[in-house]
Amino acid sequence: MPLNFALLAVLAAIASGLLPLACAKSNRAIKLLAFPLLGLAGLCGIIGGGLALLSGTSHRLILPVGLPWLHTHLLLDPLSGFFMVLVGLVTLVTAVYGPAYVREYERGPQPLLPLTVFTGLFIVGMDLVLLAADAFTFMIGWELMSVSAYLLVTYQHQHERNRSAAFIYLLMSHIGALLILLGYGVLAGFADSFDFARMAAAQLPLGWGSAAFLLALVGFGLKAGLVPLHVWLPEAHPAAPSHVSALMSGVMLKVAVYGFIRFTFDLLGNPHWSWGLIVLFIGSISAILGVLYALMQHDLKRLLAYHSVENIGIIYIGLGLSLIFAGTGHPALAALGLIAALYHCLNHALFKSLLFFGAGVILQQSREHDLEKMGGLIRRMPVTAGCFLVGCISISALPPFNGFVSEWLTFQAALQSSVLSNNILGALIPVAAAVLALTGALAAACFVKVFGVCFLGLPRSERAAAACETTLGPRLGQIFLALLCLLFGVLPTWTVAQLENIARLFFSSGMPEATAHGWLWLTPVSSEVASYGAPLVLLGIALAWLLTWLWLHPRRRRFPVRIGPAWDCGFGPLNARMQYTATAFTMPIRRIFRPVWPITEEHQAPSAENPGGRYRLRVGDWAWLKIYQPIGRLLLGSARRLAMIQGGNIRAYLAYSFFTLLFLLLVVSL
Amino acid sequence: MALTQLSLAEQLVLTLAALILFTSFLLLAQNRIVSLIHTFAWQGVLLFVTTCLMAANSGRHHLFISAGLTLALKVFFIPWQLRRLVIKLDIRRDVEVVGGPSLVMIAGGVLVLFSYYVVLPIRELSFLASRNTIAISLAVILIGMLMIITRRKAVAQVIGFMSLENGLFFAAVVATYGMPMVVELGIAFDVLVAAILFGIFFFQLRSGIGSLDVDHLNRLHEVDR
Amino acid sequence: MTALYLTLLIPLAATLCFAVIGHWKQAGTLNLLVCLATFGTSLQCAVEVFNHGALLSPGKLFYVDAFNVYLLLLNAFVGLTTAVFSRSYMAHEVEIGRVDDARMRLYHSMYQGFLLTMLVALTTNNLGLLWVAIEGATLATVLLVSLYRTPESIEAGWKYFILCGVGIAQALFGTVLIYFAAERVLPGTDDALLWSVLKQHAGELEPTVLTLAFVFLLVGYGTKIGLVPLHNWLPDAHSEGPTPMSAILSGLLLNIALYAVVRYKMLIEPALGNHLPGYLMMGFGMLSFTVASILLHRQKDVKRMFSYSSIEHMGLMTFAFGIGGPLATFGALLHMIVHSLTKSAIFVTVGHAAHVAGTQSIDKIRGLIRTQPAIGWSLLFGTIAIAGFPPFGVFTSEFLLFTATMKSWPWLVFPLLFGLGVAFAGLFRHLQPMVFGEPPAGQLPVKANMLPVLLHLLLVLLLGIAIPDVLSRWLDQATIMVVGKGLL
Amino acid sequence: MNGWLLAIVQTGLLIAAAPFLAGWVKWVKCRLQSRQGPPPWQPYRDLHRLFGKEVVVAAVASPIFRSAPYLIFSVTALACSVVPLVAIGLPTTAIADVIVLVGFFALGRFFLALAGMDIGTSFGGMGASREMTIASLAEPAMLLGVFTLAMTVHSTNLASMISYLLENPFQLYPSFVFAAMGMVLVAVAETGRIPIDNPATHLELTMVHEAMILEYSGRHLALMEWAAMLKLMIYSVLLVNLFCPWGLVVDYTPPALLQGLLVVTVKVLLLGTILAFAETALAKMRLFRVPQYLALAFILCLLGILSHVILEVN
Repeated sequence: MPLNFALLAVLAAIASGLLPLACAKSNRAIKLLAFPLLGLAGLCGIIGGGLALLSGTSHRLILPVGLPWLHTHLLLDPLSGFFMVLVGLVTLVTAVYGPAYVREYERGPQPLLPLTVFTGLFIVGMDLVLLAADAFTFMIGWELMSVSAYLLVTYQHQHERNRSAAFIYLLMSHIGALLILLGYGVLAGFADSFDFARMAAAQLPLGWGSAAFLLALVGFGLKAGLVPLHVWLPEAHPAAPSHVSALMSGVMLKVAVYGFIRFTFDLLGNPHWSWGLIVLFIGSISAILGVLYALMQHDLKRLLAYHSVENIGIIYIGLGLSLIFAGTGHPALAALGLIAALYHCLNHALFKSLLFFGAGVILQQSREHDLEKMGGLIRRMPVTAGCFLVGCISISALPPFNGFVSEWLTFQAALQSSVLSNNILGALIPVAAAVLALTGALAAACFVKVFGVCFLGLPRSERAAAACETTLGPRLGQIFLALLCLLFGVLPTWTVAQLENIARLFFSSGMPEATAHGWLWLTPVSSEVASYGAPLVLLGIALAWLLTWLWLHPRRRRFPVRIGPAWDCGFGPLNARMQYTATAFTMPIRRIFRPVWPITEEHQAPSAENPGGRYRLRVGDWAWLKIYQPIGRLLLGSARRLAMIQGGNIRAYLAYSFFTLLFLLLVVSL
Repeated sequence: MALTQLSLAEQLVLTLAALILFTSFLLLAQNRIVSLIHTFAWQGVLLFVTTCLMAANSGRHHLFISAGLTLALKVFFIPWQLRRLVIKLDIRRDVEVVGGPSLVMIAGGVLVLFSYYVVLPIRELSFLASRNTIAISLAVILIGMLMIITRRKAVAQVIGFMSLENGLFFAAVVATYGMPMVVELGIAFDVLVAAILFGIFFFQLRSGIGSLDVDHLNRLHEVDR
Repeated sequence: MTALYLTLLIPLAATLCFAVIGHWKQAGTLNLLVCLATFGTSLQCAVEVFNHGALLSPGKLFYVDAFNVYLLLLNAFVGLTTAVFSRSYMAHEVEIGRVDDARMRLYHSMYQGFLLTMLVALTTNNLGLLWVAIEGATLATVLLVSLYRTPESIEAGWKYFILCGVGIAQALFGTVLIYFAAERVLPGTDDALLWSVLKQHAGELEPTVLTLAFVFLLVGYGTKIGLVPLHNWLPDAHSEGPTPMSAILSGLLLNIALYAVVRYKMLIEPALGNHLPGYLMMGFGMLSFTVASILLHRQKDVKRMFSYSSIEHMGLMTFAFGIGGPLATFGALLHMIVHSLTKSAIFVTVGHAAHVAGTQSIDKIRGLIRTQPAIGWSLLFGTIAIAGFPPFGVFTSEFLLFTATMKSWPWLVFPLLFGLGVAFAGLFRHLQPMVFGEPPAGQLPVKANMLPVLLHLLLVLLLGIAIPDVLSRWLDQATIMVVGKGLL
Repeated sequence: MNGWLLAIVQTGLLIAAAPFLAGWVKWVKCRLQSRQGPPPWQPYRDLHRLFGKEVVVAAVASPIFRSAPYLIFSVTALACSVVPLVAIGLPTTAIADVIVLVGFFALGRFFLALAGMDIGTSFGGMGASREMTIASLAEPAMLLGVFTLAMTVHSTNLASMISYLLENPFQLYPSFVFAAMGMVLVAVAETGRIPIDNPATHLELTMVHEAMILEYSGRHLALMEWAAMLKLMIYSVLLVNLFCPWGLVVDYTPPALLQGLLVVTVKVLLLGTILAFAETALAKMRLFRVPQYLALAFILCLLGILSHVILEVN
């Protein structure tokens, strides 16, 4: 039954992608066909995946397509069900949000059709990855997802920037896919089959297992955006239409995480603790560098993209902890780490897509993507601002919203490192936790910047001043996600109980104590060790607020609020240029962590012809400068040297043939 | 086995083999186009004689047809056509530049040795001459290629190519008493078409590039210049 | 049997006819009809082979088995779809005055002649005739390469002619050596070059001669396959000739040459008792694959670029056949199909694109999707397919090759990966600006028939999603023939 | 039920006493500087005055500006309910462990910074920027300090931590020394005291906290100020009760509770006196010296962890 829903989701997504081809002429028809079907796909995905997750059962199906000796195996178990729900949720919101959002593109130079077609196929690809139970199907889904995403990123291909972003994305994604394929190859070498069930049953020696693990780490990491494999992310996300960015950042990265979990926890099995240490290390690096780079961005979507790097880092910290505990024989704690990571997947999917949807509205309404030109939007688009605020609070890991819960669980997992007999690990894990804490605090700083500069204060440009609230669809979509953010923040116990079904797939035990004290209390290890009563926190805040409000109510009547000009220490009338800019806001942090970024600053003192003076700041990316550019240069250089063999002289060509012949004759007669 | 134990016909074949190799060297050394064409024609004659000899000796009469084709194509038609073209394109006097004549000759000698070395492992079964004649024909082929590589004129390249084919024919005739008839005919047809195409190309080269010097064919390349 | 003869006779007759009437206005349509007839008969032929097993003609001159019949069908099919394209393409060329009547006669005649030689090469049982046919294919196309009589095209034609001529002469020497070896086993018969006979006596042939012969055959036919460092003619010839020619050169001729090498490998490897031919093929294949994928980055001419992609893929197939084993062979056979379908589709599209832009220079082709979406998207999807993205069939075959390499030569997977990545980057960095972006002012759509492209890409898509049972059994039979062991 | 009642009373007590602590510190400081100084209950008067004043809100202010004081006060008040003042084992302490407590502060700070930026004055932005910078360094140091304790006592619940320490009263943990030093440094930074920030200053370029609330007036300002005092109170109570938990009561009998209250009052006032001493002795730092200061705190807490792992685990 759940599998039927999942298949229905795939079919609906296919239909959403392909049916509009039949009515390519009418934008109205395209929208009427594509988006409802997309919504149906999302809904079916949620139902199917949700049923599988809640019931904790696995469902298999073999379709008679694919290779002659390897038919398409499909599997819906709680793990894939969970990710199916994620995909479904964001897809559903996209279907609500999309029709109004794409109206902008109807006036643009590109036809609408490719956007809807590839959005549909993109969802198909992701669902297929989640459902695949053999490497061939998996790779088909995987690459379908990559290519559709590529075509979505290039949708507005009139801008050169978008094209190069898409190119980098697809290139890295392709290399990642090849590495993943290689990883599956290693597994298949021992299982003698590409069927996941056989792979999972095969036992690998540690050396080969580690090789496969590393291949998977890099392969999936390229897609997930781990540092230093993240460089495509901040390029591609701003280039795509916003609802696609939401899908890419919110769900596609999660599908990569899914792949990694499936590969490492399920197919490889028996993890070695050193793998966990590697994952923990890379996750920590990604988290901290992701947020630090995000802080320096002032293109809104680019900033959000770097935050995706950060959040993927956090997820990998959880996974790393889980691997370490699993490798040292603590299944309950391993389950805790895994659940923390999965919970963060859920949360990130919700709040990051919420933020991207919000960014899309801002972009559409103000036609600005530069933070420095926004400001004061809260007064003209209150709903979007409110939802965006919820997203900001969630991503900054503040209680009682959802981001906090998963980080809290990760902390709890990290703090259990004292059970490890290996003291070095015991010392390193708290450091990773400290990095996580630093990340969270910096993220909060970053989102104060984003929200403050974008929504508060005075508008910094004409366009920002002219922006207005969006239509019903996008508003509903955002409100829905914002509510979910709150809901999953307030009901962690229920959520964790469901996620335990996934942990039980891989570890002998779930977390027996976690939900033992009722839905109010989340006690991951035991109630003595740590507890968090999320509903009570919300209740407490509300109660305190209410009491304060009631207490001050009489005074409010006596002294009504008087509206006046801003005081500003008496400096006289405010104007928008007096405000702190995004660049200025992060200046202290820039000074503190100076070597982290390659920064070029241009100062121009005020002069007669340029009375305002000028300051310009460019923040690059070391990974790009130090890793990718040299590789590119090396490749082109070797191509230039190799091109000598095509020098144009026919006698040289004949000489190649001649000497090849002589060489081969010599070889065979030796 | 000593040479004296062989039959006269076999001795003759060996002698002809040596002569053909000699003409190959002549081709390599020759630096006037008309002389090249003449030498090539003489090589064709030697091939013709060899074929006839093999035909008479083995009693495979279809080899006579092959010999006739050789005579017609290699001795008469191709040299005649080349000569006609050379006169028509007025390149009779073009002195061929051979890249370091003595060096090329030495290279030719090395190639002969190499050919012998390469065929040495072949197990001897019946006819003694076959292995050695294969060595000779391989040498002729390799020298033909060397000639193509070292000549800058298109005409000389064609002659090198044709002489290379002579080596092939020689191998086919001497080692295996010719190919099956249908193949022989096919090959002859191909050679004929090739010869005509060469002629067409000379004109195209002259009109399109303005020269028959193959080193001027360098528009299509991928090097940064 | 009749079907087979008809398959050969129809193009032969057409070759002769078109030499006279090839410049007629309806010649393009006629050409299409002839190809359709050929396709029909070859289909009939395939059905016969499928139902009754291998066909041997009474004179033992022709032999059709599972291995070549699927290539036969492929040839006829690609010939047909390219003829569809050729019709509109050459009409446009006539319109803009690039070719005159005489050249149209030559073109149509040689189009059929080329198809004929390739069909002969595929179906012949006689290894000598195989050589004759492949040489004939060179001769048929050489004047087409220089059809436009520009200095570049003449240069390309000459290079093609000389390099392939010299190369193929070496293959003839290899054939002579095979004959020499066979003569000792089967003295005095004319059957000594017949594949069907030789195959039965493979074990008795003299190994040293066969080794030498294989070297010559590999260098000879390898020149035609476009193996590095024998490949230099290939980009030139592909880029300068008329595009339909490039499509069938890339889609068919290279395959036929590879087919010839594989036939010899089938014969020689069991006789030698070692894996030397396989190693040589693997070496050449890997070298070609790597070099071509790197050189893709430096291309400025769009057809030249895709011809390098052909070298890359031929290298891959050669490598796979070299590995041997059922999985790799199955993959390589499948790759032959998907590559020639995809590549000819790409060349067809590129031909239209060049008409739109008025040039083949990558720098000048811009914004195709905007100007003419059908061409732009086709080019994009063709390239996506050829770069090995699922769900297109190229992925399936590459997946198999990859798996096979993992199994037998794990470390060679890394150059393979490297090459695939680099080749992808090379293709896409050039492709993107061509299909995307703003078109230059005044760029107008052209009349284009995208049916062949659509058909090819749909077929490739189908092969990526599910290999039909018929085809997989067929490929399996061919695999059994090549390596003696099947997969299914 | 008893517990819930006690918890509410305790929370109320904490909220009510917070201004006194702030006043006390100020008074001691003035005495130390040989000034008369306002009496320790002066903050109550100030608050009362502010509550009785008209509220002026800038025309450009958004709802965030108006709701921030309520939210910040509520969150801080909720934080008060989590902290064990006189008794441990109260039901409210289970709502949140110490990590959540840090989260509460972060939430308050988030809105404080947003409120600072709302009007669009440069001071507000400046204050917000500085506050978030300092917090982003202080928070991990704080958590690292907490982790040190948590790893020793195997819990992050404040009640469990304290009761563990009460049960093992005379064990000397080297890691605690480091953690205590680090957390004191963090607490100073977080509560905006000298040498990080000066609660008394109104010199624009040196302000952090004050810069953010410049635009507030009337009851809004009162709530903001009160919340800041609460924060000081919470940190003080937390420090004294974590590192010298003696006197906290486990059984809820009135005499014991009274005794506990007395002890904790003395402890907190003592801490306030020390703070006043320190503030008198130290000068305010330049903003860009603060990272070094907080790095020191971070290193101390890290040393705490390492010494725990190396010296105390076996």
